Amino acid sequence: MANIRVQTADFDIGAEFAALCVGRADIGGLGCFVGTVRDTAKGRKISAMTLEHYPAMTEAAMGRIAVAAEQRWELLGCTLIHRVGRLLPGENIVLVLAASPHRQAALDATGFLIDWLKTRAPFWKKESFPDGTEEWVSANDADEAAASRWA
Amino acid sequence: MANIRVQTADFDIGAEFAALCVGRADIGGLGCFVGTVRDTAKGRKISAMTLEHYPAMTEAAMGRIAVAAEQRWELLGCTLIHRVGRLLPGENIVLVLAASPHRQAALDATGFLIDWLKTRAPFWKKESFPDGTEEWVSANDADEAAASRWA
Amino acid sequence: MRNVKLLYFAWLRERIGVAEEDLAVPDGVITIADLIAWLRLRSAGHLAAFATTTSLRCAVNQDFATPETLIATGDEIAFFPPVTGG
Amino acid sequence: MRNVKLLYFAWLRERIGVAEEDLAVPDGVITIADLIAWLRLRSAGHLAAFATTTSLRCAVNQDFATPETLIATGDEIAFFPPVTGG
Repeated sequence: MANIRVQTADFDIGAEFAALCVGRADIGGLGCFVGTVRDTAKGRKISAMTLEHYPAMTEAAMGRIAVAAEQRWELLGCTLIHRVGRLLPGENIVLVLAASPHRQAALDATGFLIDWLKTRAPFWKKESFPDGTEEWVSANDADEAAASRWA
Repeated sequence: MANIRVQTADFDIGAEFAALCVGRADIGGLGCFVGTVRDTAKGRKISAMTLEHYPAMTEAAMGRIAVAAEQRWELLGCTLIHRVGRLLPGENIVLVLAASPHRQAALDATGFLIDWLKTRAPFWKKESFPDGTEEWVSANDADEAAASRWA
Repeated sequence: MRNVKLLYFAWLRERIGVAEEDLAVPDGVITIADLIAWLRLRSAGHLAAFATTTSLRCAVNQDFATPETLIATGDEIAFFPPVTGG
Repeated sequence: MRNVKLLYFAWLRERIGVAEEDLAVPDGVITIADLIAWLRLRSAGHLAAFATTTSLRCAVNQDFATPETLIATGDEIAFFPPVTGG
């Protein structure tokens, strides 16, 4: 039921809301999270962010995360889109969208989906700095803690 | 700083995201909630929902809610749009959008803003049923409880 | 006597039959609670609207008020049920 | 000997110098933990990549695995650092 995509192209947020809602009137609330590339990382300016992933596994892992959300909350649909490749500051990275009859379920599912995407989907970020150096982003203990709230 | 509007017209979700992000690269995450008119209320089909408000107070109350959010979280912008008038099942009612450098702040602020809008902004909903009867929606204890989590 | 503007919303407006009224309030009516007791005597519609105060909310000059809030000349006083937007 | 396909991502790939390799694994290499110990001996790059296992993650046939997971012929075994998407 979930709409899951991994792509280099940007996504159209309005179009994704519309696609999830088209032809239905049983939705009461939609929660959404959009992650974007910040121009700084730990106080250092970055010039780009490159997203690598494990193609054979990525969509399966995202599908398992969506199924876990559907088992916890009454969802009428959800959308997970993650971009890969080289992204510039200000660009979109990830879209999470969850529709439910109920506001709290939509919001909770949205938080769950982004927390689990950050810790259970095989993506890796590398930051590029203006001086030409590059650095892989380290996994964040706070992300792990956020994800484990739902365990 | 908040973008606050009360209007009869629908809103364009994609355009609101774009307006909040235009020209900036310091945002790390955007949280969003969209409330829509469900076609049923307590198991009964509804044909329309009419939103009344207290014009002289509404935008001031919404502004106070936005300020409360800005005091609690590091927000780079937020948008609150609430529709009034007669709405049909499937139509949008309310949009909440919160941008922050940090994912958790964006998501928490989004939940806070919709919880407080539901309990502290002067809007009233009336449901119309296919048989021509109408009924004012009763305030929900669960909404009050959700809002008081943030008190 | 103090002149105040009263506004009614949602089912309070429907029960009272008007959306607003300008009234001169006797000096003994000091708080919002006093005002509610006094308004009950104005008409059957007012009595129906203010029959119970458990699901009644009030704003004075566009900010939420309590039964203890004092009334001043020129106040805009709104009565309405608990809000149900969002 | 069992034939498996190994995949490396992010800084593991960079340290090892290849994104994937097809290897025949000796019979004594039974678990993922055994495989890591054996891979350390293949090159300086492998040793650098597998020097510590605290920030090492593994998937067998596209699902997360543990050091105790058993290896079977034909497995696709991926090694990578903790994920940082989202």
